[in-house]
Amino acid sequence: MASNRRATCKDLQTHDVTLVEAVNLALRRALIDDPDVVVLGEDVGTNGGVFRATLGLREAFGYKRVIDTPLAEALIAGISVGMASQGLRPVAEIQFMGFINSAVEQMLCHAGRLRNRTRGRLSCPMVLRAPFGGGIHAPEHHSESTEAMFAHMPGLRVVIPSSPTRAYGLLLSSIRDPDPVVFLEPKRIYRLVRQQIEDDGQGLPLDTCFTLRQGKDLTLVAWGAMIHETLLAARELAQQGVDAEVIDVATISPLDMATILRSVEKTGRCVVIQEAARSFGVGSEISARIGEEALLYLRSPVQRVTGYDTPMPYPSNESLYMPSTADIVEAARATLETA
Amino acid sequence: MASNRRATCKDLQTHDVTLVEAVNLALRRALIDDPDVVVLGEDVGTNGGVFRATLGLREAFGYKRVIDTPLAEALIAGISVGMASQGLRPVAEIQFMGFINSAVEQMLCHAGRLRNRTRGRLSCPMVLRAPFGGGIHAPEHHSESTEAMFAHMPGLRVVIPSSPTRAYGLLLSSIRDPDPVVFLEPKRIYRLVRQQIEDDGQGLPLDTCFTLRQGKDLTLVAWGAMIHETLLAARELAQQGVDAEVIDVATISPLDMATILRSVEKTGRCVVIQEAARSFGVGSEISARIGEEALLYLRSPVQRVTGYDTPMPYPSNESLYMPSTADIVEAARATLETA
Amino acid sequence: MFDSLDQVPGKLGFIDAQGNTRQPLPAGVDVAWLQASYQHMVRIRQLDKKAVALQRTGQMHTYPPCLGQEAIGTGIGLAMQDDDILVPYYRDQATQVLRGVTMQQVLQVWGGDERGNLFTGVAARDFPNSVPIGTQMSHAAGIAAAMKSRGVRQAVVANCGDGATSRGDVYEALNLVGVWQLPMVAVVNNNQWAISVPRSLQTGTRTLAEKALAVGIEGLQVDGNDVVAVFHAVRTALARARRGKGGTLIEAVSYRLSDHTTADDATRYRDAAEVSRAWDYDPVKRLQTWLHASGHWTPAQEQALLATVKKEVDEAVSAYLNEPPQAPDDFIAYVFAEMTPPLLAQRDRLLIRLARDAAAQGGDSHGQ
Amino acid sequence: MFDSLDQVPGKLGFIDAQGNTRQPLPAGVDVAWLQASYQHMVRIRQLDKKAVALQRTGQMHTYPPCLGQEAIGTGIGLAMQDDDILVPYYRDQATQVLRGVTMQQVLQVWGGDERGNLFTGVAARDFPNSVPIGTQMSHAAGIAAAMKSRGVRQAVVANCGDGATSRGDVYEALNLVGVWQLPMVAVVNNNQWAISVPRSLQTGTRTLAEKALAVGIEGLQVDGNDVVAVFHAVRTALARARRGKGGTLIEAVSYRLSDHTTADDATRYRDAAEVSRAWDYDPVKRLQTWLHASGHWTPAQEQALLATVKKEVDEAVSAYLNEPPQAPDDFIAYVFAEMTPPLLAQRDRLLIRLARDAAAQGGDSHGQ
Ligand SMILES: Cc1ncc(C[n+]2csc(CCOP(=O)(O)OP(=O)(O)O)c2C)c(N)n1
Ligand SMILES: Cc1ncc(C[n+]2csc(CCOP(=O)(O)OP(=O)(O)O)c2C)c(N)n1
Ligand SMILES: [Mg+2]
Ligand SMILES: [Mg+2]
Repeated sequence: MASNRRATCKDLQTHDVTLVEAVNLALRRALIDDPDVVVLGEDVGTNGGVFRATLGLREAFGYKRVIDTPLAEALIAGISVGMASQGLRPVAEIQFMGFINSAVEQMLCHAGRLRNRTRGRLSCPMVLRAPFGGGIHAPEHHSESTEAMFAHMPGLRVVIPSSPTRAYGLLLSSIRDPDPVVFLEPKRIYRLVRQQIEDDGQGLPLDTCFTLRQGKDLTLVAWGAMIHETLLAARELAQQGVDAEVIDVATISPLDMATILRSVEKTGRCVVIQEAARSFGVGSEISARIGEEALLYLRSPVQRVTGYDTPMPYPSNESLYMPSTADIVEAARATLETA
Repeated sequence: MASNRRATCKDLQTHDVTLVEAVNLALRRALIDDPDVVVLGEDVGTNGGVFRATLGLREAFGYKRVIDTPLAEALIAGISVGMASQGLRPVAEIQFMGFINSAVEQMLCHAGRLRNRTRGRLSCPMVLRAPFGGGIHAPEHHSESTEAMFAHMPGLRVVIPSSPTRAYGLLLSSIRDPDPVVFLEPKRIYRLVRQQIEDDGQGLPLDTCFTLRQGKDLTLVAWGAMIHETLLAARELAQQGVDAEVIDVATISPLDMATILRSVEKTGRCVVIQEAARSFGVGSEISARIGEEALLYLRSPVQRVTGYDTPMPYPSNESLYMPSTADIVEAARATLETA
Repeated sequence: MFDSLDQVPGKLGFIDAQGNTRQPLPAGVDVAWLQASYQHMVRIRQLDKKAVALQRTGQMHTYPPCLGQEAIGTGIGLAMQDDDILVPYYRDQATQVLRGVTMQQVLQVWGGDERGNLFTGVAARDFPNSVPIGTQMSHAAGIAAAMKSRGVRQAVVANCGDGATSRGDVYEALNLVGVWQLPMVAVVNNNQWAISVPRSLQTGTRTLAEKALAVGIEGLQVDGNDVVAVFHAVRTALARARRGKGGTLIEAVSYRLSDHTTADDATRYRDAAEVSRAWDYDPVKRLQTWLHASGHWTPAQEQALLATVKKEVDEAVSAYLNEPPQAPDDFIAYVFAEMTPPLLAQRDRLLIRLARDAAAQGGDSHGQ
Repeated sequence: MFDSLDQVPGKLGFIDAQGNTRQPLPAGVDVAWLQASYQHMVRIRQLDKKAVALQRTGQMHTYPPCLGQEAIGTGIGLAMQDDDILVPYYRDQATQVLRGVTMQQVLQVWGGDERGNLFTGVAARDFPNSVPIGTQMSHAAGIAAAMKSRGVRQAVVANCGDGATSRGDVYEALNLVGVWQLPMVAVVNNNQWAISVPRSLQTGTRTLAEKALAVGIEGLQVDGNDVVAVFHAVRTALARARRGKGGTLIEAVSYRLSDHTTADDATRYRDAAEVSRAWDYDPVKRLQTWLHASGHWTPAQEQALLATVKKEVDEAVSAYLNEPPQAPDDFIAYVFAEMTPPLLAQRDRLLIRLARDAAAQGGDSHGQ
């Protein structure tokens, strides 16, 4: 049982973990290291979360630190603001991103503003975690990608890991960050791969993209689960003799454009990949910024590979909606063919 | 008293009205023309709305059609969905856009999805009106511009008038539209100018931008209250010998890019002006789309003149936040100097 | 109304867990009625079982069984008039089928096909079930407001679970029912659990029915495993609502005998002993016992019923499995009444993608 | 608790509108206490009046007066201990000033300057007032949860208006107080109006206090114009909360004697007669009458008080008016603990703009 891992964590053991297990490991590490950390949400206790992200935490850390809340997302966000203002470090789980919407008011009006409103007197070091994205044949409202909504809210960080290692490091940094973080977990790749993680409590920076693959011919920019298809596309392009650079944005907001611009200045071509609805998404910001700041380097229009301006279909048609590796390859080839 | 106007409306009298009065006129026209239209919200009855947009409607149309709701925005949106599903045409007012956030869940999860979810069996012809934007020295949360959040939601139209005439025509079309519309009213210019409006019940199309000024040197794209500064900037540029085209986006979503692209293909230069926080806003979508679809026409990077990635400051500093005419002129000149 | 505790009496019940009659059956409830109820509950239980089996065999996606709650849905469905409107939650299979939603449609929804919501006939204006917990209650209030404003003698039934009562929007909607005196009956399916969270961790009140006191409407608690009690309470409340006397909150006390959904494993968080005790209160069994004991149900009838029901469900399953797929662009076509220019462009893009992928399938695939 | 109507008795009151003592004053309430309360209420009324005057003369932005509600704020402020935490709404000037928020800060907030929220001392961890109605109640619940989890003997007071009770988040927060037995006292300032919407259109319940029944906490209604009643109820509830016995909902019945805010014109929607009747219940007047009648307040004392108060408020006003402006980039500097690269770039941009506009001001302005 996972609850026995506590001792082993202390010994800096290396763990062979999936992304969701890395989340669990980071939560465990944070709970050990900082007595002010509390984990809360629907079903996070005995059940260990519907995806088991909080598995074993209740047994290891007790009822006071791993808290099942009533079924009320606005409340979960609101009490987190209250707790955080008094020095606790709440890490709240929203069961699926499709149910985050009643928490929008608290995040926009309070979490992101408490420090500014009080000119630094009070602050809001909370994390709102939610699994997001489609592709697992879940029911309606269980497959949303509305990261753009939160990215547009001043005072919030929006962080999205795309591998076990980054999940561990980014979540630890998010919990330690003095300001609120919306931490979105790509559930489609929750169990896709395993990585070796040394549980050393080392965080990863929240102000930088990660370049996952160097390349000179074009830049592929993605985040979350789409990193998977993007890397597959890069591999396929390599077979076709095209050398793609792959950038994992990771921290969506505030956005590290420097890394992206450096890459595009080198390659002159860029495809941005997002699962979310096409219009007014995060990809538009990235594309706009490239157009504004690297226009003269662009040898071809930035392409976006995205979902559709529709609700995510019920599962029997969700694959029609999801951007595929083939779509990315096709867009990449299109950018290569122009100019 | 406004309640006496009912008869005169029928005579197609011409009214000399401000933007907020045009809203009132359109509501009145819709209430007269269609017995299924109901107006609801906080203080819309006896008080006529805090901005008087619903002035006199209670007296003219009675308690059943002009309804004061309890203080609950999620409820206002939710009952509108229910009413609309049964063939009523609710036109709901959110008192200020800063208080729209608890209605986000209903708009995203239900209003924008009911038709799609039921494959057309049920639909949601509702309008959610809200005054938005800053510059009137209102308290915190009374000056927000979060149109991007709604523009990203599939199944919703987002419509923003910038003059009395367009307020009248666009609101009528929004009310008659078979699908949900978020109708945002730029309160800073609620009473800025008067226009002659013939109360002929004529709607304006919801699928097109409006070109307010023809020009050949550069394209200025804006919406809502910023149209005011944008037109001033165009005039100032004209004095400097620069001929700016001014486009009022009006319907933010779905976006009519054709008009914008045609203009940019002509001018080769573009400045997009938005009051909202800079990153992940509507302007980013427009800039991205220009970069994607008109790259070869661009003689200079698209510039965005925007608010800051901060909460709107309390009123004593709000002017620091607001984009000014000078900012637009400066950005326009910058686009002219490049390339 | 607040003065009287009568609104929240001890649980209303007519037929107890042992199949005994606790009090005279209400008007309209006779042997034929009880037989019909029983038959419907058996039918729904069979559908439910089959749905779980379909999921287990990869022929359906996540499914939320209504095992143990059949009496609630059946009682509601039998109490409603055709022109009332149902705003269901996701365990209202029993009510929906009584309202004319086909079993095939029930399966289709959980099989991930929006066409399952294309209800016809009596259900033509009923809502599909709502996934975001609690959000449906204000739709129901809006529908009730529309009825009131049109002066028609109709009412709405809106359902939710015990966990849902923690959501503010449920309170907001019920509060509106109270202040506007809307013709709405809210039925809280108290099955004791919200996934892994027990009822006792949702609220500090003794009952959920007493939440009616906070919104100025009638509230009562019924034995949710007694179809007669549910029927009687809902019918009475609906009649009251239609007469313009306002809304009612009915707490139907029951138990979720299944996992939360097929994606859940309830053994992680609740005692087998608790579940097996709950089976003693099985709503189907008690009605069967009553019918048997009173000589109105024979083993032959039971066998015939099982055969009919099996056939009905099997037919629904085969219709479900053989339904031709939706047009690929259906997910784009219904977003607006008419496809907008951006959506038209996106549909074209979709069709090109599909052609590309089909071609690639023919040759050497590089799709996902 | 649901069994007993004692939780929602007739309004608790000690000193009635005529200044008569209705029942023996509670422990701790003596002449000195009453004099101090009276003085504070007079002080706040003067501040309030001045704030409205500042707004009328263009020296302040929209302001929400607390005219008529001074007894609520004063009673709460006197009942709280230093280490309790206040989560106010926007008419809690009286409580805030008792907690050490300066009058200047009160003016600063409504003058549109965030520095007004830089509370120090006892108020250092109090929340600023919350503009989005109702949202503060869950902050308060979170603070109370933090206290409970740390095992400290502290409690939270959270306030809202009658209109706010229609918001779902208020219900959600109070429900949590009930189920987690949190040390929180919620005071509903029932001033009968939510802008133009009367209390009767917010909810169908007879009292707002009875909403406590829906969340399993204590609820009582007090005469909100009787500072003794408010004090006693809040003190008792806080003591109970600190002892781990859970939360309380107190409905303080009062009346909004002013317009909703300086941006409102209440004559549009309510009768002058109603307002003038409400003045008969003026909380300040009744205490003055009591003190006079009992020989504990002389005209000389009154004059001296008015002079002191005037001086105090005038000093606050002049401090407010003479406060140097914030640094222009303050609105960027405090968004995050450290300015992020995008914000640093935006600050640079701001400073360049300002320099440009200053230059243009010098020459021929083309600013806005
Ligand atoms: C707003 C929202 N939050 C979370 C969920 C995930 N979820 C689905 S069912 C459920 C529990 C619901 O419990 P209850 O209301 O008691 O109904 P039951 O499933 O027990 O019938 C949860 C938390 C959801 N669907 N919607
Ligand atoms: C969520 C939200 N909706 C609307 C408003 C606008 N508004 C400000 S005060 C008010 C009325 C509040 O009434 P009540 O709760 O009774 O408090 P009071 O002002 O009477 O003290 C409204 C509707 C707001 N501030 N927040
Ligand atoms: Mg339940
Ligand atoms: Mg009030």
